[in-house]
Amino acid sequence: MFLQTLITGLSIGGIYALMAVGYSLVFSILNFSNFAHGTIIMLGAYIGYFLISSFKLGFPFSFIGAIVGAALLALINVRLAYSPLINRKAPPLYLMITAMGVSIFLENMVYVTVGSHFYSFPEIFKQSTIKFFGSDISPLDLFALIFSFIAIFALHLFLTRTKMGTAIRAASYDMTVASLNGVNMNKLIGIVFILAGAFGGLAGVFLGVKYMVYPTMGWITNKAYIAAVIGGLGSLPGAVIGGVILGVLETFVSVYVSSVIRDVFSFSLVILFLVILPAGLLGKYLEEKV
Amino acid sequence: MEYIYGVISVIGIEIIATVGLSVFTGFTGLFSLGHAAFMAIGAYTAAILTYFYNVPFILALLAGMLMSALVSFVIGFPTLRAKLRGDYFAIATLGFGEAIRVILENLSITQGARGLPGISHFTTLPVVAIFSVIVVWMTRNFILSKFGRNAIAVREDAVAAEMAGIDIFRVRMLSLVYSAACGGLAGGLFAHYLNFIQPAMFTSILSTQLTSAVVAGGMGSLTGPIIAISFFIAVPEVLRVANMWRLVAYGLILVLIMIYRPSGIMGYHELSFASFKNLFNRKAANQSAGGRRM
Amino acid sequence: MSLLELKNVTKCFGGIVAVKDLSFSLNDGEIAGLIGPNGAGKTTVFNLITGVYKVTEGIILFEGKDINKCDPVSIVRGGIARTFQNIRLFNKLSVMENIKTVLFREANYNFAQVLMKTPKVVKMERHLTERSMEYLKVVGLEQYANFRADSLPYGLQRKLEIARALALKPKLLLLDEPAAGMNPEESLALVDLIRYIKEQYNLTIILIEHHMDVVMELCPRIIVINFGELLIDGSKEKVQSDERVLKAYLGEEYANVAGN
Amino acid sequence: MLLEIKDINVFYGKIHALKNVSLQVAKGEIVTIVGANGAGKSTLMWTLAGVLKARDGSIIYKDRPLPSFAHDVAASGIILVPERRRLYANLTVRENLIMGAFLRNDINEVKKDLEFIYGLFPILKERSNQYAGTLSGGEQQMAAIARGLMSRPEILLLDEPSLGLSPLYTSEVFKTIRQIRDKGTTILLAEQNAHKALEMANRAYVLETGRIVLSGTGRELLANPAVQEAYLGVRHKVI
Amino acid sequence: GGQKQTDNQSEQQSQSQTQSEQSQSNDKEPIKIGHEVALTGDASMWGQSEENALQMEIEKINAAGGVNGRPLKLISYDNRADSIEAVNVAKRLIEQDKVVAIIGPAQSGVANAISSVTEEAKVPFIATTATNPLVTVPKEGQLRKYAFRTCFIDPFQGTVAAQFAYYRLNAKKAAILYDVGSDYSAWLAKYFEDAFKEMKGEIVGKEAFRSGELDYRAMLGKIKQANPDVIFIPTAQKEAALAAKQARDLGIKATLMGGDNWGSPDLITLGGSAVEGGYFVNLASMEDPDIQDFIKEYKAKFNADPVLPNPVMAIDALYMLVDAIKRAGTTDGPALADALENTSNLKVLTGILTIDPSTHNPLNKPAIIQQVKDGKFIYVEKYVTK
Ligand SMILES: Nc1ncnc2c1ncn2[C@@H]1O[C@H](COP(=O)(O)OP(=O)(O)OP(=O)(O)O)[C@@H](O)[C@H]1O
Ligand SMILES: Nc1ncnc2c1ncn2[C@@H]1O[C@H](COP(=O)(O)OP(=O)(O)OP(=O)(O)O)[C@@H](O)[C@H]1O
Ligand SMILES: [Mg+2]
Ligand SMILES: [Mg+2]
Repeated sequence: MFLQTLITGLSIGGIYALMAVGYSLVFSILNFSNFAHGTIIMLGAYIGYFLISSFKLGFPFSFIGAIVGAALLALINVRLAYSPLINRKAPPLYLMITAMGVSIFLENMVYVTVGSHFYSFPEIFKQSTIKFFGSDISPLDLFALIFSFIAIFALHLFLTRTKMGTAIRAASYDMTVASLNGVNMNKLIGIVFILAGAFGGLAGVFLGVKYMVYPTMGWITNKAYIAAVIGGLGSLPGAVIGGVILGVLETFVSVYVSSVIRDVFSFSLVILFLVILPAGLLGKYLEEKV
Repeated sequence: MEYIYGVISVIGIEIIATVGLSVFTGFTGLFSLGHAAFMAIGAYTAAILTYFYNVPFILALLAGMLMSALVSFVIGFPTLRAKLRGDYFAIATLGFGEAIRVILENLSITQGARGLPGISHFTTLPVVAIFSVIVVWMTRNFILSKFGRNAIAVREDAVAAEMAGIDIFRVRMLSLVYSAACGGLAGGLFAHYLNFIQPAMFTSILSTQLTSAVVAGGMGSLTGPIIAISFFIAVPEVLRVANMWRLVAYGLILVLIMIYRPSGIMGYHELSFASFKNLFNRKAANQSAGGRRM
Repeated sequence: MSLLELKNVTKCFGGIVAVKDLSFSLNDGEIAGLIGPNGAGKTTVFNLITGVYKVTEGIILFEGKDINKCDPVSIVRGGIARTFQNIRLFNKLSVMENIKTVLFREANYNFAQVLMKTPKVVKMERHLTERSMEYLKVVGLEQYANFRADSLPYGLQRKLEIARALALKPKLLLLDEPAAGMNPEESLALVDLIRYIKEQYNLTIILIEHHMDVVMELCPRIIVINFGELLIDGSKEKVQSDERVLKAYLGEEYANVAGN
Repeated sequence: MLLEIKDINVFYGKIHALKNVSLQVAKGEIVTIVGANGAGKSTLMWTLAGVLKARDGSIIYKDRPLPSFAHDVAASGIILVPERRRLYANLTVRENLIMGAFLRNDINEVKKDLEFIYGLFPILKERSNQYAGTLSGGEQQMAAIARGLMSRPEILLLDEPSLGLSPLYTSEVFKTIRQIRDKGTTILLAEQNAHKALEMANRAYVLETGRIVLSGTGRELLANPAVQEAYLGVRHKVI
Repeated sequence: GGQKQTDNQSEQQSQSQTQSEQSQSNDKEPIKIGHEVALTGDASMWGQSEENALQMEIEKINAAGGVNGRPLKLISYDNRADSIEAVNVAKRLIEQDKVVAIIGPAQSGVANAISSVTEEAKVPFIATTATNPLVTVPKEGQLRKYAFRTCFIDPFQGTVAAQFAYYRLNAKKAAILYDVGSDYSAWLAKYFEDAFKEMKGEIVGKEAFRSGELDYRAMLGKIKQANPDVIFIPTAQKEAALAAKQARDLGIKATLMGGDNWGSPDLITLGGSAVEGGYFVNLASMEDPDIQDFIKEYKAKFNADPVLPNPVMAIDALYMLVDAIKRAGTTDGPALADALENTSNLKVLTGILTIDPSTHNPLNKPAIIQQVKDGKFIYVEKYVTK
């Protein structure tokens, strides 16, 4: 029972982590919570679904298609909706509200154009389970978990080991000065959004396969946002740890306390957590020197 | 006509909530994603009192305000004490809002997720009008007093404010309590306008709408958020025939406001007689122009 | 009796010892310069006195009272005000409102009265406006009263910061590089201002400054610190001719100038 | 002329900050701008760095108009060390310096320059893994200058480089400025420490409320009584 | 998209009205009937089908001369199956459009919500698939005068499901997974539990999740531990499909059962092989001989199958309303409600309708048991409780 709960928690947490990465990436450069990320995830899932079911592209290609498509959408999103604000040096809060507008807009666009039907990916792995010390784990979960962690790790290396990574962190503090150092902000922001979008697409497909595809599926990304905060906004390893912690915590609460008050419980814990660790687990709380 | 009165009533009610929130978000600079919870608490408290206990409407409304104000300590005390930074505070309020909703879904007095139907219709247009005028007026008084200036000082530079002897925690707490009370009042009015409430009405979507109105209206303006929330409610109603498209339009409008009015509809200004005069007064306009120094 | 007394104060940040076993005391009505090389710990001393940082070791007495345990707010209210090395104004408030804000303790109306906008509130507000204007006049900013604070040029922002500190009615005023960014001419005008407010408001002042002409003009007594430690504490003549100060802080060039 | 500015006007909203400003910078020169608070020195600097835009007039750099994006300006060799430091407070000192070299790909040379900087400001070496935001004011100023040097500019725009520096370091910094000029870097300097700045200037301008009111060689301006009175604090000394 | 379609629909409708304007009865003021329907959102599939069916039926009635010599006019607004939206819609229908009665809504929670408005305005509504008893009887001994419905109620449905599980499937241990955020789900779960216990069956697990949640593995893990014979999942099809998939992922082999909300093709497309073999209780079935004509007609007109059961329930409601208007001879609310209350032995689409005056619920509505087999719903039996 304990092991099964842990496995379930891990696989839920893995998905949270994957979604949280997108939030953290954007936060790491623009210091705002990109609430449109959930919508990009949703659109990624739709792209993947239509590629596999209407265009019969097969899973690997649909998978890549969803990632590319979501990355492009994220790029369009930033170019059309955020760039004007960024160029005007609007405070992050404004970007956050714009992001909410974008997400309301896109989500309802989907309602109007595609409709509110739920779609489900064709079964890639037939319903079957892998036994693991007497507990069951589905092959899909295993695949998603491993794949996500590899992808996140690669991204982490990119951000910490390259000049680009430093530039992203620098720009998050002061874009004007970053451009004085020769950083092309538009390009940099574009790259960040493409990466975030790609991860969104990845998360979207996994979510779609695991659950289903429908216009409001982006809402569960609230949980991912919470995960990102627990881990420390702007920190990738933090996002992963936050996702896993939240997933496992929630599962344990459901099993050992009550599934109905699970959210109250998790949310209270999150608040408690933040009160104790105000910057999340790995976030840097930069006390301004006076 | 009655229908239009209805829409106006809703606008009036939401103005109360928005103006309250603008004290907290616009003037004190903290971001809340859980303000719907305060509306919910006010709504349930007032509705339960009139529905089960036949408490007079006005008393029930006051009780709703009081309850919201009290509950705001639960979230405010630990988080504001810990001086959580913007986004982290927002996430705490998001969690708080959800938690309140789950609790309402699981209490028996609230009749769970089903909600409370059959609440009396006490909230008429004149009632709304009177309350919203009073609240706007009081909020304006608040903002223009030392309490308001302290709030803005904390928003602008918390460290400097502290070094000026301003107790940051108290200032933030006062704003939170005030905005929670406004939310509670709005909730109570809403319950007695719609005659029906259920937890699902008070989701983070509603919180988002309130916050969007404050930001889109202009952080640091009262009239701006009032215009914005009226717009947000009226536009979908006008577009109701166009159905799903109205939400598309709402999202688009929100984005366009943010793009074309980067500091909100009113920015840091107020729409008032004085500001009309300012239009003709070059100097005054110059003084407030310009952003951050490089 | 001394107004302020630091006894064996040490402050560490992780491995860095920013202030080390520092002791000095200041009498009522004194004006002292606090100088030292960059990174010597001067600003840190201010941060310790105002409660921004807590001392690692040692005690700080203000009017004989230990203020180590106090939070910044009560320290300010107790009578210590400061300006910042990096200007920190309430940017989106007007110049006038910047002052009005910190005068809040003079407005003895309560919240209920505010909501009802009683005549008392109106009267108090008018009073505050007048009071703020007085402070603005002291620093010569009255014609900028309605400008947004962040649209003022750097030098005027400094003056506004001083006015705001004054409005806190301190006994002890801590000025962190008030002349930074001013040319010699402006610095000297600032000297006049500081002298004036000191007399007018009966202040005790500690001044951190790298502009030696300002320090020499204003401070009969100078405290020099280096690597967080007290190097010398004495009259300006003594300090000016001290070998160690010349070597660590002023440089040979200054030695020549001083020699001349 | 390496850089030629003709009749530019710069505005902040309705505030007219630079009025018909013209000036010239030749290769290998130190050009100094002096002016009171709010005269518009920083505005000029930000404009030359491509962050602020002149409403009219022209800026010709190497016979071409100045690129319109700040990052392109940086790439073309003009680097600004902004007033009041503007370090990346969330990066370490070392990372700040690396950011200075963002456009460079000659890794070995960058390493050499880093050592050179550490030699110049030993305290930065000590603090290399500390967050820049926690440095003392003067340390920050050093780091800001160092970051500018790391990009090996053709023209270095220095906006009040001595701000917050101890007298000792102030002379150090001025010495360094002369050194790098001697190595061929052109320097445009805005300084409150007018005496020193004019002393070493090949060419100098006086800016008053957005207008150039005087120009000449550094020596000429130093000798000018009006300049002495307004910017060198001579009046007080006499009394 | 869906909305376009309905817009065209009403355009066609108004065109056909203009055409017949000159002719006979239709020059009179039309009788306005409100329609509370989810045209978008999760329930839009049924909503749109319901809207189509009603428009089709009303055209027929109008072509035949209308009611009491007046044409009918259907005014539909989208309520997205959302309570607050539905209250707005009800207000708008009543206050602005002045409808005489409302058909719909389809969801119990929504019906409960609008009842405050309709009771006060004295305008009756006839819910279609709102099976919760509280819709018409909010408290013991209290009756909402203006609330009616054409479907059976949940205690009945829950009992059907429990008895079928116990007697036909031989289940002795049952577990329940339901949605606390949904009235429908919570009450159906309770009725099932009561009925199952009454037969000395054992409820070995009762777990809940909150509306909008997608992952039930934690609760299912707990259920798995208790090793039930059947798992009753009285939720909407989306959640049911997900729960089924996740149950199979966890290696749960128990038979799955559900209520009438399962009756959507989505259950199969979403649930895939996981829902195979599951049973559920339904209000109507495509195999029902009584409605074959309707299905044919609908198919001819809209080139698609109706999405049951909402269209047939709504048509039943329309017949019930028309009959009441005729009998009352007026469209005045209280009189209309009296007439509706006394509906008896009325021939409607799904059979013969009699309303119980003390509860406003139909009497003797049979339930249909269906099963998922080879990716299709098959008709198992028409079940009447023991
Ligand atoms: N962001 C801004 N918004 C509005 N006005 C500004 C802004 N920045 C500067 N100004 C105004 O432009 C004028 C020139 O300012 P600038 O900062 O260029 O002066 P400066 O010569 O660098 O002064 P200092 O010696 O104080 O640094 C001043 O009047 C200032 O008030
Ligand atoms: N929050 C902090 N964390 C780590 N180190 C710090 C912190 N604050 C100050 N320091 C270090 O302590 C030392 C003293 O800093 P301080 O700001 O007091 O210097 P200062 O004397 O004011 O110098 P300056 O004249 O350059 O402003 C510096 O070396 C600085 O890097
Ligand atoms: Mg300092
Ligand atoms: Mg300047």
